[in-house]
Amino acid sequence: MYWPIDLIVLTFVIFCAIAAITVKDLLATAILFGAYSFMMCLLWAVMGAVDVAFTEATVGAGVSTVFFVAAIFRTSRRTKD
Amino acid sequence: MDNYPVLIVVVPLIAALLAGLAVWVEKRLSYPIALTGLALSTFCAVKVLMQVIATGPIQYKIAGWAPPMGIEYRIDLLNAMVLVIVSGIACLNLVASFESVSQETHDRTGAFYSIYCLFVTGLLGVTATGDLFNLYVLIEITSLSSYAMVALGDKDRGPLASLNYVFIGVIGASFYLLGVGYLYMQTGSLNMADVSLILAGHQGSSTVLTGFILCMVGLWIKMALFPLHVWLPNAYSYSPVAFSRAVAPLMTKVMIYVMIRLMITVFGYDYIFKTLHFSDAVVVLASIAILFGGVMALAQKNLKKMLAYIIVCEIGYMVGGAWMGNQLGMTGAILHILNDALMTFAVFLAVGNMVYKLKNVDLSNLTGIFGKMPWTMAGFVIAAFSIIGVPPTCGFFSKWYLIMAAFEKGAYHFAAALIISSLICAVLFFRVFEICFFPAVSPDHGELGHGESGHGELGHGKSDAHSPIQMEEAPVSMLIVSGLVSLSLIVVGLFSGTIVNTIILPFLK
Amino acid sequence: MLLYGTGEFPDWGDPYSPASVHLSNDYLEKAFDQTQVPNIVTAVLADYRGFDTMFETAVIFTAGLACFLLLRDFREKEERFYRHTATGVILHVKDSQKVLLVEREFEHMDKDWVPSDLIIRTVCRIIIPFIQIYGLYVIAHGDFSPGGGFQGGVILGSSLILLAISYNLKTLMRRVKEKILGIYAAVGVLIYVGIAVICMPMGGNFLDYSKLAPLLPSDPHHVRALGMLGVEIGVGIAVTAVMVIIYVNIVSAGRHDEGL
Amino acid sequence: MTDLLALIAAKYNYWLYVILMMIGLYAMIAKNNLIKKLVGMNIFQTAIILFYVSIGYKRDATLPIIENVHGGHGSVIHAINYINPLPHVLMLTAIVVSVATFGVAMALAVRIYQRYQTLEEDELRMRLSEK
Repeated sequence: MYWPIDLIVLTFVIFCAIAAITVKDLLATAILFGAYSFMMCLLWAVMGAVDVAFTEATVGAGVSTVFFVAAIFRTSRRTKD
Repeated sequence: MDNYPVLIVVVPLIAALLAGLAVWVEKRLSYPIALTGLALSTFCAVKVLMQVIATGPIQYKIAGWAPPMGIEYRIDLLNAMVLVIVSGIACLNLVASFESVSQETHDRTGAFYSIYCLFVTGLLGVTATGDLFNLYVLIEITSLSSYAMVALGDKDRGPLASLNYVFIGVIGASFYLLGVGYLYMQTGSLNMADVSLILAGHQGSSTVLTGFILCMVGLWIKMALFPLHVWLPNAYSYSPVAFSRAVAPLMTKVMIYVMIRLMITVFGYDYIFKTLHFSDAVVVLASIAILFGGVMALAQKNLKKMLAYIIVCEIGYMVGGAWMGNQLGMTGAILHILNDALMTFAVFLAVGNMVYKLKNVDLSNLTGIFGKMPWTMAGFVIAAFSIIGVPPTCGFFSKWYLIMAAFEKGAYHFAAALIISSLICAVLFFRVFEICFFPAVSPDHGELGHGESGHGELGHGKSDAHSPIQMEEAPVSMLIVSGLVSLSLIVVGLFSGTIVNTIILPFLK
Repeated sequence: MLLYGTGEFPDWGDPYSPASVHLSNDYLEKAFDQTQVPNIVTAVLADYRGFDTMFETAVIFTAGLACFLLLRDFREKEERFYRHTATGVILHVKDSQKVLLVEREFEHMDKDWVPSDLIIRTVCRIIIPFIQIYGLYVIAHGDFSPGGGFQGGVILGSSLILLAISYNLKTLMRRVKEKILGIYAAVGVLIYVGIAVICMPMGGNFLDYSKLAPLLPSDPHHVRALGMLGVEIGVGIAVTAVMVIIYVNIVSAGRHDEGL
Repeated sequence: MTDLLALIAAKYNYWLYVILMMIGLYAMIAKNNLIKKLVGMNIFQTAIILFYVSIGYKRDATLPIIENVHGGHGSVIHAINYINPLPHVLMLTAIVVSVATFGVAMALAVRIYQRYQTLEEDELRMRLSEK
C-alpha cells in the first residue's frame, strides 16, 4: 500500500462525511454521500476486500444515491441544517 | 426426521414467500398459507421440545459443515421452550386476527400476512441459532418487518413513530454488530460455543469487555430497558392491533432471551459476576425501570399506551432477575419470559377485541364496556390479575421467584420496586375496571369532553350509537383465542412447579 | 470507551492476530478442495455461511415488500395508463413516434417535467444492454472473480432504473409490469430456499449441496459449485426485482404513474 | 509522545472508524432533518463495515481468490498469503442489510412528507402538538 494515496483517500472520506451532513442542500448531500461511498469503496479495495468494495460501489455509490435522489424528488431539497 | 430444528424456521419463511406470491396471483390464498406455515412451525417446535426433554440438547449442522466453520443450530431446553412460546403465540394470534387485519389494512392484507410471517421467521431464527452473526441477520429481518408494520397503523403518527424506531433500532443492531466484531477480533470465531471456549482464556482483556458492553447495550436498546426505552410506547401503540398483539409479547421477550443466552452460553457466569463488577448497577437500573414504567403507565390516558409502559416495567423484572447473579433470579427471569409472553398476549388480545369494536381505546371511551363485551372483559380481568400477580395465575409465581432472589442477594431495592410496581398495577387495572364496569352516566356524555379533542369527538359519536346496553361482542375466532390464552394463564400458573423442574432447573445446571 | 477497547487490539495488518489465525486459515486452506470455487469469499458466502445469505436475501425481500406495503397507492389509477399500453403495441419499429406520443401526454400530467435530451436517451439505449450483459456476467462469474448474485442483481436493477431515468417511469412500467416484479422477487428467494430444501429429502442437512449430485448431470466434484451458481441466480433475480420495486415506489410515491 | 504516535500509526484504521462512527452518531442525534439523520445512519453503518474489513487485513497478503486454479492442482495453499475472507463475507451481508434499511427508511420519509409536508423534526413536532 502506497501511503500518500492512502492518506489522501482517508482525508477525503472524513471530508466527505462531514460535508455530507453539513451542507444545506439535500441534493448536494446526496452527491457528497455518493462520493463518500465511493471513497470508502476505494479504501476497501486497497485493503483487499474486493468483493466488499464491489458491493459498495454498486450499492452505496449507485443504488443508494439513486434512492436518495428519488426520495428528494418526492420530498423537498430544502433543509435548515 | 431429524430436520425439525431447521424446519421450525424455514417453514414460516417459505410460507411468507408463498403468501407474497399469492398477493399477485390469488389474494385470498395468503391467509391460509400463512396459517398453515405457522401451524406447521408450531408442530415442529413442540416436537423439538419433547425431543430435547427426552434426550438433551440437539445440534443441527446447517449445510453439513462442522460448527466453527458452518452455522449450527443448537437447541437446548431454554431455546426449545422459547421456540414453542414464539411459534404458538404467533400462530394463535394469526387465528385471532383475520377480521381485524382485513379491517385495518384494506387492500393489502396479502402483503401484511407475508411480512408477518417474515417477522415470525426472524424471531424464531434468533431463538434457534447458535451463531453470533446469524443472530444479527435475523434480528434485522425482525426489525425491518416490524418497521413496516408499525408504519401501517395509525395514519397520522404511525410513519413518524416507525422512523424513530428505525433510527434507534439501527443504532441498537449496529452496537450489537460492533460488539460481535470485538469478540471476533479477540477469538476469531463466531460460533457461540466456540467463542465461549476461547474467551475462557481472555478474561481480563479490555477488547472482550468492550465487546461485552457493546453487545449488552445494543440488546438493551432493542428490548427497551429503561433509559433506552423511548421508542417502545409510540411504536407499540400506533401499530395495527394484529401486529401489536404479536410484537408486544414476543419481541422484547426474545431479546431478553438473547441477553440470557449471551450471558450464560457465551460469556459465562464467572466472567459476568466474578470478573466484572457492575451487575449490581444493572439491577439498580432495572429497579428504576420498574418504577418508571409503573409511574408512566399511571399517567396515560390511552389503554394501549398504558400497556406499553407496563411492558417497560416488565422488562425491568426480567433484566433485574437475570443480573441478580443467583439461580433463583435466573429461574424467575426465565419463568417470567414464559409468563409475561402469555399474559401480555392475553391482555393485548382483549384490547384487540375492544379496538375492533370501538376503534379508539382512550380510557374515557371505555365506559360500560363490561356490559357490551362480557367475554372479552373476562379475559382482560384474568390477564390483569396475572400482571398484578394474584396467586392462582402464573404472574404470581415468577414474581415470587424474583422476590426470593432479591432477598437472597440482599437487593432490597429490587424487591421493593417489585412490590410497589405490583401495587401500581393493581391501582391501574382497578381504575380501568371501574371505568369499564359502569355504563356512561347519562345520555349527554358530558364526561367524554376531556379526552383528546379529535379522538374524543369520534368516540362520542360511536358510543352514542350504541348507548342502549346490548351484547356487542367481537368475532368468535377472537373470543376463542382470548379464552384459550386466559385459561392457559391459570394452567401455567398451576403447573409452574413442573415447568421449573423439567425445563429451567435442568437447563441451569 | 471505544478507544479504550482499541488499546489492546492487535496491530493493524498483523497476519498472526487471532482473527486471522483461528478460523480463516481453515477456510483458506480447505475451501478450494471442498468446493472447487476459487473465490473463497463466494465459497464462504454461499456455502459455509449460506444460511446467512439466505436470510440476507429474505431481508431484501422484506425491504421490497415493506416499500410496497408502505407506499403503494392503488387509488389513482388513471385511464392514461391504458392509452399508453395501447400505443405500445408496435415495438422498436416506430420508436421515435411512440416516444413522441408519450411525451405529449406527459406534459400535462407532470408539471416538473423537462424534455429529456436526445443524446442522453440514445446513449442510454445503447449502453443499457451492455450493462445488463455485464450484470449477468457478474452473477454467473461470481465463483471465479469478485461479484455474485447480489452485485449482479443490483447492476441489472440499476440498468432498469436507468431506463426509467433516461426515458420516463411509464416506459419502464410498460415493459416491466408490477406484477412480474412482485412475482420475481418472491420466486428468486424461493429458488434459494427451494435448492436448500431439496437437499433434505436427498439425505443431507439443510443447504447441503453435495447431496444434489444425483440430480445434476455433472462431475460430483463440482456439484457444490453448481449449487452455489443456482443460489446466486436466485439471489440475482430477487435483488433485481426488489431494487426496481423500491425505486419505483419511492420515486412515484406509490402511484406508479409519474416520476423521475 | 513517540509511543502515542506509533500507536496511532499502527492502528489508524481503527481511529478512523471511531471518528466516522462519531460523525454518524452526531448526525443522527443532533440533526434536525430526517434525511440528514438517514445519512448519519448510513455513515454509522459504513464505519462498522470499515472496522470489520480492517480486522481482516493482513500485510503482504493477496486477495482471497486462489490462483492457478487449473494448473497447480497439487500445490499447497498457504493461508498466510491470502487475506482473511470471513469478515468480507459478513460485511457483504451487512451492506445488504444496510441498503434494505435505507430503502425502507426512505419510503417512510416519503410517507411522512406526504402527510405533513415537511421533514424537519421541530416542525413535525409542532404539527403534532397542534392537533
